Amino acid sequence: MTGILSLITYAPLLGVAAILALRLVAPAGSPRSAELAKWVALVTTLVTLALSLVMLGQFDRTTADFQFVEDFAWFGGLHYRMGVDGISVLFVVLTAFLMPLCIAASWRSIEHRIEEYLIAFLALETLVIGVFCALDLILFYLFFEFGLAPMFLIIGVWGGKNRVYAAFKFFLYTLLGSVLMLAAVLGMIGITGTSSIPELMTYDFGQEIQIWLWLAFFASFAVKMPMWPVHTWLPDAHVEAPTAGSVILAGVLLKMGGYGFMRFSLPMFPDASAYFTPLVFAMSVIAIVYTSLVAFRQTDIKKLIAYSSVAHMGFVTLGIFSGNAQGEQGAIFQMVSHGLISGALFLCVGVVYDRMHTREIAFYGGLVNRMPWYAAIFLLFTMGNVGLPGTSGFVGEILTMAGAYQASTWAAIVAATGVILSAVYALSLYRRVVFGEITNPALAEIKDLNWREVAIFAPLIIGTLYLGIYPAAVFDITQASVDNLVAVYRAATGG
Amino acid sequence: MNFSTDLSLALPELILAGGALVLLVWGAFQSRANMVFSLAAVALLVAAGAAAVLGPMGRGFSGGLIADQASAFAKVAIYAASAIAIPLGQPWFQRRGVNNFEFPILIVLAALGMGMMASAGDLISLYIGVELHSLALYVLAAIHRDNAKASEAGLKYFVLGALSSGLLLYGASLIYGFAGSTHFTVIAQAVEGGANVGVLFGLVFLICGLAFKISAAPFHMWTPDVYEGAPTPVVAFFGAAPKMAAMVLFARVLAEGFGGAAEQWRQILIIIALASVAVGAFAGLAQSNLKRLWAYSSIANIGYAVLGLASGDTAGVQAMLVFMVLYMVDVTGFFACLAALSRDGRPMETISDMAGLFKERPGIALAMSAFALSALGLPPFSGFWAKFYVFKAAIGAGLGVVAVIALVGSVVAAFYYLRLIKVMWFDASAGATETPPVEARTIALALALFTFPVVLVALAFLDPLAAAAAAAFGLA
Amino acid sequence: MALQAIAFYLLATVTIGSGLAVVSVRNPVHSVLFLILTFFSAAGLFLLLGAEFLAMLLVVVYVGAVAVLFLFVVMMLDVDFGALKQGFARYAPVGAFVGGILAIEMIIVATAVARGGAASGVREPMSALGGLSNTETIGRVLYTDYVYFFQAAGLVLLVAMIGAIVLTLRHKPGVRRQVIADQVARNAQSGMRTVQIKPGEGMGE
Amino acid sequence: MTIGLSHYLAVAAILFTIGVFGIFVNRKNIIVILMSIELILLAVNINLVAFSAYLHDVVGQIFAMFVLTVAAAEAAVGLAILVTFFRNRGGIAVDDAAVMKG
Amino acid sequence: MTPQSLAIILVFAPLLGALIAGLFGRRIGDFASQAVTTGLLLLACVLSWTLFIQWTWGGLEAFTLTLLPFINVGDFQSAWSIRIDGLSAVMLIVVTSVSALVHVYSWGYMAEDDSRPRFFAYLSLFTFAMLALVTAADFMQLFFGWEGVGLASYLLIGFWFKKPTANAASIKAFVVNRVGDFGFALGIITVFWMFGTIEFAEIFPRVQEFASVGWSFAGQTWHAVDLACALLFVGAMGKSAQFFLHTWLPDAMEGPTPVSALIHAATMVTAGVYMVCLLSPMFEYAPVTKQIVTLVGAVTALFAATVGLAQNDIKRVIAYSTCSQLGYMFFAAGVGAYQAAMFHLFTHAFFKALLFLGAGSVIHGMHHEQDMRKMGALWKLLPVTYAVMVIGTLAITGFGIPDLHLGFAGFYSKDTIIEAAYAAGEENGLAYFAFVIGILAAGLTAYYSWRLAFMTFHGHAKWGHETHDDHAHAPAQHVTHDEPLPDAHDHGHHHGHTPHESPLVMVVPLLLLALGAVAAGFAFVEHFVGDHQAEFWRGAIFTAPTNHVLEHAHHVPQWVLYAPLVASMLGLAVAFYIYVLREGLGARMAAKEGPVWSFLYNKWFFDELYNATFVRAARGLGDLFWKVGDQKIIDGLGPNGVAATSAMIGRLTGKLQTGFVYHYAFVMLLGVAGLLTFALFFWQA
Repeated sequence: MTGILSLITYAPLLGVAAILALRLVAPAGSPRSAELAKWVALVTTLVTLALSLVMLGQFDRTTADFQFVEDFAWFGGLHYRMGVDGISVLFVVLTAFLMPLCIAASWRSIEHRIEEYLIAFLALETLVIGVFCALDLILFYLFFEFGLAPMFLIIGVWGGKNRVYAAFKFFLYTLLGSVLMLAAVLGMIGITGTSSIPELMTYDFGQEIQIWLWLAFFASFAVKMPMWPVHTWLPDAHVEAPTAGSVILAGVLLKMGGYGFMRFSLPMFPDASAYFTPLVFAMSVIAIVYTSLVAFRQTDIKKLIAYSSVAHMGFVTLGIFSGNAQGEQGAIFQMVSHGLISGALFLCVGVVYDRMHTREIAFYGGLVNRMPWYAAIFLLFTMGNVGLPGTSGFVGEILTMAGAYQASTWAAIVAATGVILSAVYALSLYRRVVFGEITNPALAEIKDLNWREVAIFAPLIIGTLYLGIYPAAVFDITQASVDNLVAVYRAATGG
Repeated sequence: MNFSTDLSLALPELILAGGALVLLVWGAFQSRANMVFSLAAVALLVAAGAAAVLGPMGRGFSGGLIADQASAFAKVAIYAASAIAIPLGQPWFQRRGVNNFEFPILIVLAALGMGMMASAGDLISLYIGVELHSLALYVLAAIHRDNAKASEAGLKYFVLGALSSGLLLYGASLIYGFAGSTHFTVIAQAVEGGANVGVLFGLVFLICGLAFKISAAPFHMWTPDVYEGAPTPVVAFFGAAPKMAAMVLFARVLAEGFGGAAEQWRQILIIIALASVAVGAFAGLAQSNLKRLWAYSSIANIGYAVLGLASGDTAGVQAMLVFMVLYMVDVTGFFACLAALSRDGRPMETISDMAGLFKERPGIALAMSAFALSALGLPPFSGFWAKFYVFKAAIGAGLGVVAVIALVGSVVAAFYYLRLIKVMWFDASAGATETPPVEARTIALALALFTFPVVLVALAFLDPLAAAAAAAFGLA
Repeated sequence: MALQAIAFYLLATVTIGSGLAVVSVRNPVHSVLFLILTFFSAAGLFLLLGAEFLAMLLVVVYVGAVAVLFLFVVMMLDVDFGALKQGFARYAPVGAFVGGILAIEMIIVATAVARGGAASGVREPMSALGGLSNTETIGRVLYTDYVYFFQAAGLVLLVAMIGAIVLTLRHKPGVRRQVIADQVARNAQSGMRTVQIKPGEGMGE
Repeated sequence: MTIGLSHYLAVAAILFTIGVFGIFVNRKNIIVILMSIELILLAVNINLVAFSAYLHDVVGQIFAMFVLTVAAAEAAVGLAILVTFFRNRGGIAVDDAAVMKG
Repeated sequence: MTPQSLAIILVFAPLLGALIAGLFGRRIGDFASQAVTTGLLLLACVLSWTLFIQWTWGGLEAFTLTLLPFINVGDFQSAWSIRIDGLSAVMLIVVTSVSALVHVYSWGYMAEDDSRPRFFAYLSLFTFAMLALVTAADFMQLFFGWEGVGLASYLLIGFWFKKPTANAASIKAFVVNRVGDFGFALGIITVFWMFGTIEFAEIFPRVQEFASVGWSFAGQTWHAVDLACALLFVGAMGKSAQFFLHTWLPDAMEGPTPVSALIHAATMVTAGVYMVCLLSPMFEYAPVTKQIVTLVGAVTALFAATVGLAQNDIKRVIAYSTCSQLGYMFFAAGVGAYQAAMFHLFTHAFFKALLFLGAGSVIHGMHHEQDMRKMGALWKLLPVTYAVMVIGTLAITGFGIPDLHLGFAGFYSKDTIIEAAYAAGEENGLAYFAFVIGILAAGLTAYYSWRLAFMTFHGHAKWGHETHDDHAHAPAQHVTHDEPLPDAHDHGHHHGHTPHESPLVMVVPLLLLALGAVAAGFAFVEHFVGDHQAEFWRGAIFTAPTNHVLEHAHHVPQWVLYAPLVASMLGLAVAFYIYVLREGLGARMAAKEGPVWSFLYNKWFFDELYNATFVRAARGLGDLFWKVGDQKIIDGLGPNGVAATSAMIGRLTGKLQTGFVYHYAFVMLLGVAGLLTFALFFWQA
């Protein structure tokens, strides 16, 4: 099956080529061309999903080794090296899973420059999958960084009123973080003479240098996560991005940060990770409490969900740096679950935004009267967001708290308050939007979900509940890799 | 070494000199200037080919002329870049009713000067090369002579260039006096094991003079004004080949002549590099004219190239060479785009002119975006690889902190590249543009394709070539 | 020695003094004249150093060509000199300060460190080598080792020429020019026209 | 009081400084700037010739010759540019040459 | 059928019902939805009784059925499973019986509601979650059920989503429960790291190892088991509405009355008690926590009873009484009489459900009037309801003759608790305190319970002529008793009509529950707390070798046996005096608005206190973090500040670029001079 990773990674680019080729059939920008382009994009993403599922089927769960490895010498000592282990394979599948939904969610809501929009999304898929597959530092950086461009366009071209500010903030914030990472990457290559991630994972850096390298990587991943206090780009980006952009941003792009911590920070700089754990814990728990409280006060639905994302990512970092199996597994699970739930929540916002073109909470109220199915689905994901057992949101939270508890009971205690606060903001949002009488006459004729929207939500609902009830499906895949990660980390830190 | 072998080392330059003379006579006595343009470009390409084929051959004219891997590498790049400038300029000048056959000839002569710079083995050949290309550039800057801005640009460039020549010369004289020779190899012996302060003093002057040529801060002040005033195709030429020549010369002087004083000049280069990056990044923020903007961008980029040099080892020089080649593509491509664009008979030069360009001219807008992203250093565009090499070398040489500062500078600069992209992609169109000349469009698109994805393949060839070239300088 | 010293100081003083005058007098014509004086005295310094060929070159090239060119341009441009040279004093202090620092630094280095350089220990300047005259020595080296650059210097001059022409030469439309080839090529057929004039109509022109 | 190398170097240094000074103190006349440049080059030449003499090495003088040549060429080009400038602007005041800035 | 398959069917039957009614309710119609859910629940009820009978008399062995792995991370192993033992068997019958009856009752009560499928789906969903809770074999599933019932409770409290008070109450319930879960979750995690497992069966045998071990938590060292139990108990406090975390329960009465009966009286709120009893092997080694449990239980018992004295809303009175009864159960558990706690839980389920459903019947009959001050003299019009309410009241007041060992259900269970407290009080001051409170609260219970009965059924009818102008009354009162059913306006036309008895479908469950309220105590006292208790529980409840409370409870002095009876008789007498003999006295006392009355009427001002502290703090901090923290500080100093500074530097640099050539030259010279100076200073050394 060698080569399947590249196939999955670049399959979306074939879609791009196909969309470009549509000019031969219909003039660019014509309704016919747009319609065809949508189908092309949808089929492409579905094919990618199918391929990724095939790969998942072939994936050997019993080993922590990288699989489906491809390795070609490039230039300057660099290699084109791809491969997945139990951790990254999940994110590949998650990305492939969310992408068709994004395309479908944009079916009617994007009205201009549709072909370009789809191209941006397909390119983004390639880049995101590439990030999770890359086994060479530079290749990783390539995908990691290039992903900014399509997202910048998605926010900037198809975004809301304040889109330029948001796009710039997103781009520059993350760029600042990642140039520091670049410095560290180059330093590592300089020290070790290799850019192979598997080799670097076993390389023993000196303690002093680890601190610096760790900090540089941290700068990048912390922004990407985002962690408090470098989180402020996220609400802006989410608010301005089109629905599908938010979905992919929350669903996948944020995960790059967590993935980075697990792939780089812990195995490569274990001493520094241990050294900085208190800092990360502090930032994480502050994120949980602080952003939850901020979320509580929001008047914009998307902003509220965006802030709640920050809080949830706080659990992820907490889990990752607890350095035990519970924490790591919890963090991975939390990321996957958040990908589904927050993605779905943004889709929920998109549903009403498409109809009313506002995201003000105060505008809504009483939607359940006209949209019972919508209310039910929104409730499910609100509960997932709250971390109700039975939804996938719960498993990650409890495991990350459990993991953090071992490292610091204080962290676990403060994080646990997030359990209360998430209920406060999520339920108050739900109440203000869905419950009550319809008082706004504009809502009097609002329509419930159509078949397309239901079809988009269905996989997410199934995923959320399935993983909530049978999270072992994920743990089985990740177990070998996580155990290995924990073992290496423990051995290195003497814990 | 006899005279004929010495002369054969200079074959590419001889081709150019002969070509220039022939074309000059031809141009003066017949009216079809177009042929001169084409033939000049051909001559440059032939020279580039000769440089590539001949490769390293040794030293001639008692060491004043060096033909080695490095000079061959640089010459190919320089001549090729110069060749591109000619077809870029032809339609531009034609549209403006100026059809000077001197333009290609001056470019050829400038290229010749640059070739000499790349081959310079002593201070005299250095000076002659520098002056030959500088004088041609002064004239080129002002060649659109009925344009007030162009003549102002030429004047400023000339005055400051002459001052910098003075500085360079003064440094050269001190070095000559205190080291006893103008030959780099002899100077190197004098410097070996602790340089005389007089020599170092001269070195500082020399560096200042050369820093002007590459427009590194604080000797960059001419750059924005000249870029703005000079005709766009000329700027495309300014931005690329002369910088390469000066950088190679810079590397040559420092490596061959002052290898023993590396500790000292590295410090100066670091200062210059950081100053350039800072000036380029910050001052660019306030610009609305794209040519000025790109001038600041080039200042910042030169800062990175100098940083590569400041590493003071072969990897650093290699990085600098790769950087310069990739940067040349970028800057030529960008100005090719600018040269291609006009609206209602006016050149489109401000950022707001570019509003909605993606709708009007998707091809050129895409190309321009590629150049902007490349200059920004976004992977996988060529600009990223350029920075990749430089920072790898810098960090490898222990300049981690410097590299980080420079990288942060690149984030600041990212803002103005993004602004350009934003204007092209997000904003409403500012009206239809005129059909771009086919030459400019072709060059722009081809170079854009080079920035991505061709670069990913090209680097596999560029990397060993640059490595070999860098090794010729004999640094550690 | 004393004579040489006196000559040096005299020439040095004149050089520096007139150099200062070049940049400070009001009238550019005067500036040019002071520039010529500077060159003359510098040529004297060259003579003191035994570089008689260069001394001559300086006078011929500079005074004969460059300075005259300056003078020509100054005259040609017809500038209102009364309006010029304002604001000199305002910027002089700052300029003098920086210039002063520069000068002091250079002199410190030049004087204090001259002893450590390659030329240290040599008490006497020497112009002729191996019994050859200064000019001959120069010629021998210039046309062998430096012939390539000598030719290149010719190209520099060529560039200057092209530059001067391309920037300043104007073909004024409407100005009649002598075209010798046309004159030579003129013959009876082309130079003469036979016209039949009908009575009462004239030439019709 | 023998006249040594350093004396010549000092003269050159002072002349150089005067030239530099002339460039940025002058406000009104570009021609004077061009002349200042000639002063700088002259200073360099003095340096070169002095070194050449004290090194007993003729290369310095050859260098100086090249400098002279180039200086002449520079003067020609500089004045040509000045003329075009004058034609465009009708003046040669230094302050006129500030259309482009920022 | 094997007990295993019985268990599976009985647990999943309600889920199936919930899914059918929830997903397809609109398609299959109201009747089908009701029929399916109710039918499946009746099935579950029958099956659980089967299991219970097998357990009690058939010698069924305890077993745990593992269905599917849930969370399997390292030692953190949890599985979806069904654990059947004495405790769960008891809970199964309580849950399914009450739930089944409530389902049936709701046919009548909710007959006029137009989203009945949703209602029945919620009820069934709740039942499933509750069953998952009681059959959990590890902490994760326990937590799943725990939160699942919370969700169902949230949904059902907010069932009438158009009513703002209902929405507020539902969120309050969820959030306050989450506060409890905060402790619960931490407790679970503590247990996990302490024992390396979260499975009960693996933990319980090893508790003793940690009996005297220290455990570091939050920067302090604690007694390990005490800490774990205390944290877990916080969860129990939240779920069972104990003092400090009780505020949600009265508000939860915004939900339909059958919900109150099922969730907020009989089953969900007793989950906390159930948990403490289930974890008796741990609590037995947590002496300090047991004291805390005792104290909290006792204080709640008294507090809720006092508040109950002054309430006018019929459901709120019963809600506070629930709260108070839960307090009894907790202090029973706290003094070590887990069996007594479970027994009271069992009997309480019957009589409290009865009271609620009876109240529901009254409300239904009164056209959704809940204010007792507008009732009166209903006994003739609602005879059956009256009868069952009296039975319920007798049961809750624990009426019975000690010497004959004969009484209503509450008599057996409550008196056992009081006796156990007394017995434990010999060694334990706090237990004695609990005992005193128990007596006191028994009196208060009797007073407010009978007050309810008298105000509702006796005296003059205050409905009819007054109902029309009730809009003139204080609006604050108005909202609480105005259940805006979708068809409320229909009732508006009937306002003048006479109250009526409820339909058969509501009456039958009442009668069945009344049967339970009468007989449950008598029938099971021997099994739960009597001589057969050990063989009944068969290890499901663990008592330390030193714990002989239950034995001692059977040998208390005579006065202790009679004290509760006397207290409750006193309460009855006072209530009779105030509300029957001197009818109107109560209203006049209330009208004076004395400090004591205000204090009680306003529920000790807990809501006000929490609003002033937690709610306002959350809002204030949220705004502070958002507007100051994020916007001013982080964005202001961070991205926006840096951007502004950069732009300023850019403009300044641009200004340096004056366009004047001499400035440029000057800058160059400065550069040269600077570098030369640098060279002189740094290289010279």
